[in-house]
Amino acid sequence: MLGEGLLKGLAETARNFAGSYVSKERLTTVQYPEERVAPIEAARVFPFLVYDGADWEAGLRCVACQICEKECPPKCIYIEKSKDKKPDYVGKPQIYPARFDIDVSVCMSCQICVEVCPFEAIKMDTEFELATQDRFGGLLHDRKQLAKSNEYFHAIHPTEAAEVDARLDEEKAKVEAKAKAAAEAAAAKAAAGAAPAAPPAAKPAEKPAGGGE
Amino acid sequence: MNPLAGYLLVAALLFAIGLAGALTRRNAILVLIGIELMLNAANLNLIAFWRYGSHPEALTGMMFAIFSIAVAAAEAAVGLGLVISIHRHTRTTDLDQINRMKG
Amino acid sequence: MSASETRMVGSGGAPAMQAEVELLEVSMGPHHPSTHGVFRMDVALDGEKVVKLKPVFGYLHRNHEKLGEDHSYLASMPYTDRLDYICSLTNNWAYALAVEKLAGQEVPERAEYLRVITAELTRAQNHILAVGFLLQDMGASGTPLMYGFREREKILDLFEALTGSRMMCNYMRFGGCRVDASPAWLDGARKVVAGLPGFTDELEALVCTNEILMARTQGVGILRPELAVSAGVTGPMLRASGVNYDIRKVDRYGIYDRFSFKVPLGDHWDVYDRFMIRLLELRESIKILEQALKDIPGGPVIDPKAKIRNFRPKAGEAYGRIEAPKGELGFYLISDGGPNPYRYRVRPPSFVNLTILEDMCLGHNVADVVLILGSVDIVLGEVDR
Amino acid sequence: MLEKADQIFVLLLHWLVSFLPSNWQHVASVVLCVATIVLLYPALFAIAVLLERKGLGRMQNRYGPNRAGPFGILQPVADGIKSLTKEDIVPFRADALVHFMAPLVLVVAVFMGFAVMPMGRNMVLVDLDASLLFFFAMGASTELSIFMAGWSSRNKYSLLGAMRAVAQMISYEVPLLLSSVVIVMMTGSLSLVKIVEAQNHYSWGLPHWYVFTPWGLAGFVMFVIASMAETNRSPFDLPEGESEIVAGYFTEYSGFKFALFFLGEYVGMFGIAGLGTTLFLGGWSAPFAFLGWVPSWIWFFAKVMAWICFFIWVRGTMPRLRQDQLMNFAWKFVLPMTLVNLMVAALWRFMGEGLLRWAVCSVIVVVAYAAMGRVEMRRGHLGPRSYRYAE
Amino acid sequence: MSFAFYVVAALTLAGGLAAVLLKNLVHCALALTVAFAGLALLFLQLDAQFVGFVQILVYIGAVAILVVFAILLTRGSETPKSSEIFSRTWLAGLVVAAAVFAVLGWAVLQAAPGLPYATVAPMVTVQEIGAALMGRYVLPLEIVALLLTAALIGAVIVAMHEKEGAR
Repeated sequence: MLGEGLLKGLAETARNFAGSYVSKERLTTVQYPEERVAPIEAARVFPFLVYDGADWEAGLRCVACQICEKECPPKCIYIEKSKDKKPDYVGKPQIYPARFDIDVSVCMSCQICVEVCPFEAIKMDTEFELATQDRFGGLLHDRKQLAKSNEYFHAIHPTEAAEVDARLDEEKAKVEAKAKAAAEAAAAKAAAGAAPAAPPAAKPAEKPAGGGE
Repeated sequence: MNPLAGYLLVAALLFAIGLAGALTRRNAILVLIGIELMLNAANLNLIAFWRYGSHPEALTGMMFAIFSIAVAAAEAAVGLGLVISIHRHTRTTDLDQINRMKG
Repeated sequence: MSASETRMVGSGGAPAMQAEVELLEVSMGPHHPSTHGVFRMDVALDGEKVVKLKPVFGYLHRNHEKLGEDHSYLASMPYTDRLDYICSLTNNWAYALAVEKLAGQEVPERAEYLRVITAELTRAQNHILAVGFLLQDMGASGTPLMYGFREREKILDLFEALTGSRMMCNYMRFGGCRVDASPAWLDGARKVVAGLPGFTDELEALVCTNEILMARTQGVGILRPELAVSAGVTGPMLRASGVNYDIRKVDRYGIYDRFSFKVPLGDHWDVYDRFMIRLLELRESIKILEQALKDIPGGPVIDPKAKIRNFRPKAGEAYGRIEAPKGELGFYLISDGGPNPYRYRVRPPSFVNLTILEDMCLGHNVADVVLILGSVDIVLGEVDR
Repeated sequence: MLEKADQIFVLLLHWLVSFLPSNWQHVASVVLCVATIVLLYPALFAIAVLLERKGLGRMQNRYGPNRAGPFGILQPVADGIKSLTKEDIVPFRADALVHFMAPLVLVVAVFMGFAVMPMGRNMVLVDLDASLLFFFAMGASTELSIFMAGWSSRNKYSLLGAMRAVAQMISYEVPLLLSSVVIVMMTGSLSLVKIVEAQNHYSWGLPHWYVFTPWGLAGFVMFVIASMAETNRSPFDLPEGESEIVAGYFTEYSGFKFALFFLGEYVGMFGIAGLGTTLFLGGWSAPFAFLGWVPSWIWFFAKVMAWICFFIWVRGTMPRLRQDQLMNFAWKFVLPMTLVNLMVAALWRFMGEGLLRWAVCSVIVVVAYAAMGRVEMRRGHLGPRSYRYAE
Repeated sequence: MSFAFYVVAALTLAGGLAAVLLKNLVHCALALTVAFAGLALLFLQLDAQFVGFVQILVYIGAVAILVVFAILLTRGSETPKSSEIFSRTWLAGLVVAAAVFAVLGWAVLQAAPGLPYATVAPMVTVQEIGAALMGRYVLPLEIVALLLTAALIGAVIVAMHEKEGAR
């Protein structure tokens, strides 16, 4: 009979209306500023620069190799290399970024920079409340704003951070072992001391930088 | 002034306005508007005579007015239908241009 | 008297009558509420009947193909998310498939399963949304759309847990997928998939036997199979016109030959068929998902030989296509051996499906135009690229 | 005491005007009544808008407005302030006078209808002999204001919307009138007060509302359908179908004038709901004899609000019809159905008491409805379909 | 004569005048509704409630809308050139109308002293009107019903879209 389908539809909306008072399933809205959804580990919003230790400037893992700048699809990363060098986490002297800016308004949160970074220096943040009143300067984050500690990285992406740390430790151990071997070799040779340790360590850093194009 | 005379005068004036509109305007729809005004003036007369007449309980004037309204509604429907139909044929509602019997 | 003169010459024939009728030219869009984005239709109306309809698009043109030729193969991947922004995962897959063909890469089995799972979840949420928006265009105050959103949120939550983003997933890589799905994620996916049939029943109870829906959609916007085939229409649109063509069955790309599913076909070729075909395909997708989530093997998710940096496929050309929720989505790539494609071309289903809009709309009401457009299920990001 | 509660507004009025000299009392009481109506219905309008937004929200699994005040109850206030402070835009080519007059005419016309509405025992502004006719006459004049709005805006969408609205309202006025005629046939009066009184008695504790008879039920269903169309409510809301013609006849209205249109539409809804309540649901009479002590005006407003809630429920569920289908539905289904109903009512009148007339009248109504519904579906070749699958 | 009468009469006449004088046809139609509304008020003043409401229902609710639709369907809502408003024989028409008014007015004023003065307002209920329509006036009622049906069918046929090949 005419109207049957309409009545069925009315019953369905009535069920949902009543259901919204009793079942969470039928009222899934989260009242945002007061309530928040549980943080999602895989979430990616905006990149940040990881640093080790307490001093952000000294601990930055970034060596300004500019791979991410080249690979970034919307080209939102601006890097200037430093003139001098500073020691990195294994103690080798490295170039560091004198300037490292990311434009929030251009970034599309694609995570390509994270994937291409050979130094585990750039990671994705889960912080999403990036709105500001200043649409130019406020949306251009410099390296101070971007730098976040490894502990923070552990807090937001525990699984990934653990993997990264394991990999770095492994590398560090390898480098140390190599340095030790070199030192032993040098000691055995009883010639010039720590000088040969630097070139082999610097090499892997430069190779991807050249090949990333 | 006598109230009945007042109503009658208003009706006469309205009738004259309607007549003038029907006779002087070019647009067929406006001619119909004029005719409607004339019919309404007649209705006003009927009701006024019913109200001030000697046998209001007989309802004659009111009945006339009711029938007149019904007829006027029918007239408007048919008249406007004709105007639309003519417009579809000749693309105009200007009566000075609709001067042929052939469609 | 010139008007009546023309009439005599035309002697009541159809063309003369047409020419004589004063048409009301209405520009629907680009900010019209029902055009699903920035899209414009120049509609000529006789009363409320459509006598001419000219689709105008390009308001969202973002130079996608040229950007693809300018960026490395990897850097184009997040851009494909933005083609059909409702279904980024299928876009990823089509692009990954083309590049894998070009580079001759193998995909591990687990990655193939994950691709099927994510693609079918994408299809499910796209069809939910398409049906919801169609009803929204019909003026259903958003109720079916909101139910659709409720269910789609669950799927999007899955996407976010897996890929890190709800809509711009950027998940697939050449030779596999970016990250592995945890057992917890797979359990969550099983739970969501188990809830989908219930939702489909609810939606069907809400609208499918609704007399108003039937009156509005049945017999409206008929797309004849011959026209559909000759215009290159694909996807649910084509199947609603009764043509049995599903690239999952035709190409058997990926591992689709392992799953048993059927292809629903329409016999009346109208908007109602397009609407129902989507709902039936949703049910078939659920079947595929159940099978895939049951059989998913272990193993790596990306070919260990796959390169992230410095990826240069050998010179040559390749066309990779998949059955995206909206139809055949293909990427055509020419490589000259460099880090960027020499030529990068997208075959977007929405764009091709939109070309027959006028043929479907002529003779119908303005209100039907909105419906027919809704039944095509376009996403302007894909149409304009 | 309960008697007092029932008549509280009447007594209040008498008490208030008793302070004035006797030759002013009549005028003062009229002014007070009009002022009450003019203030009461906008307040109800605010409540209804909130109810609609919250109710629709709940039907769609969301909260609805909940930011302004506790549970969002101050939302209408916020909306009101917003619309009052917005710039009033008149399109450059618009016909300024007509554009200005349209919302005023609408609001005046819809408020006039309440003059004859019995909102409780002894609570009617003027008890006209032909009050039903008066109500319909006022309802008819709202069409003109809608046309004025659409035409004067000089916007194609507005004009399309206005043409749609006027055609729709004219078409549904006929079934609306005809479905009320059965009531007039049974009561023998066009006076709404008399119609309510005719329904205000009980047998076995149940009321004699007209909706509880076969012809009354059929008339009620047709009245509900026609009233939805008459007030441009979903599923007949195509004059303002936003997915097709933006906002219909009030596309070019903003600020206060838009608010007036909105107000007019809702007050029109209250009017038609009040009329339907009066005609079919016993007006201010209680649904059960033992509830007779509850003040009559509470029943009236409760029934009107229930009616509004039903409208909201329907709006949350149904898609919208198309123009030609709407017209076909009016002329080929609702109108014949009301005509059949007229005959059924006549039959009822002349068959005399007994179960036989119940059976005969019910059968005629149901058979006519089913047959016409079938014809309606057949004509459009409508119906559920089955689909074939390819392996 | 009451003050209200003068106001309403002025309103009615102004509406009527505007309806025949204005340039824009839609304005004419709207002015016509003002005249109709004024007439309805005059009917109410004459204690003819029923006729007054019928006047509003039929004229404002139906005839005015019909006129407006006809104007829109004939694309008459654009303002015409001033030279095209009045017919070529407008002077003759005006003279005839003036003459008619003169005769009518003269007749009324002549008869005025003899006209019946304010009597007690007749109390006519709708029920009585209905009884009269169904009793004494049943034949005219049936004829009007036939006429309306004929007019309905006629108007539909006249205004119906000609189907292709129908002629």
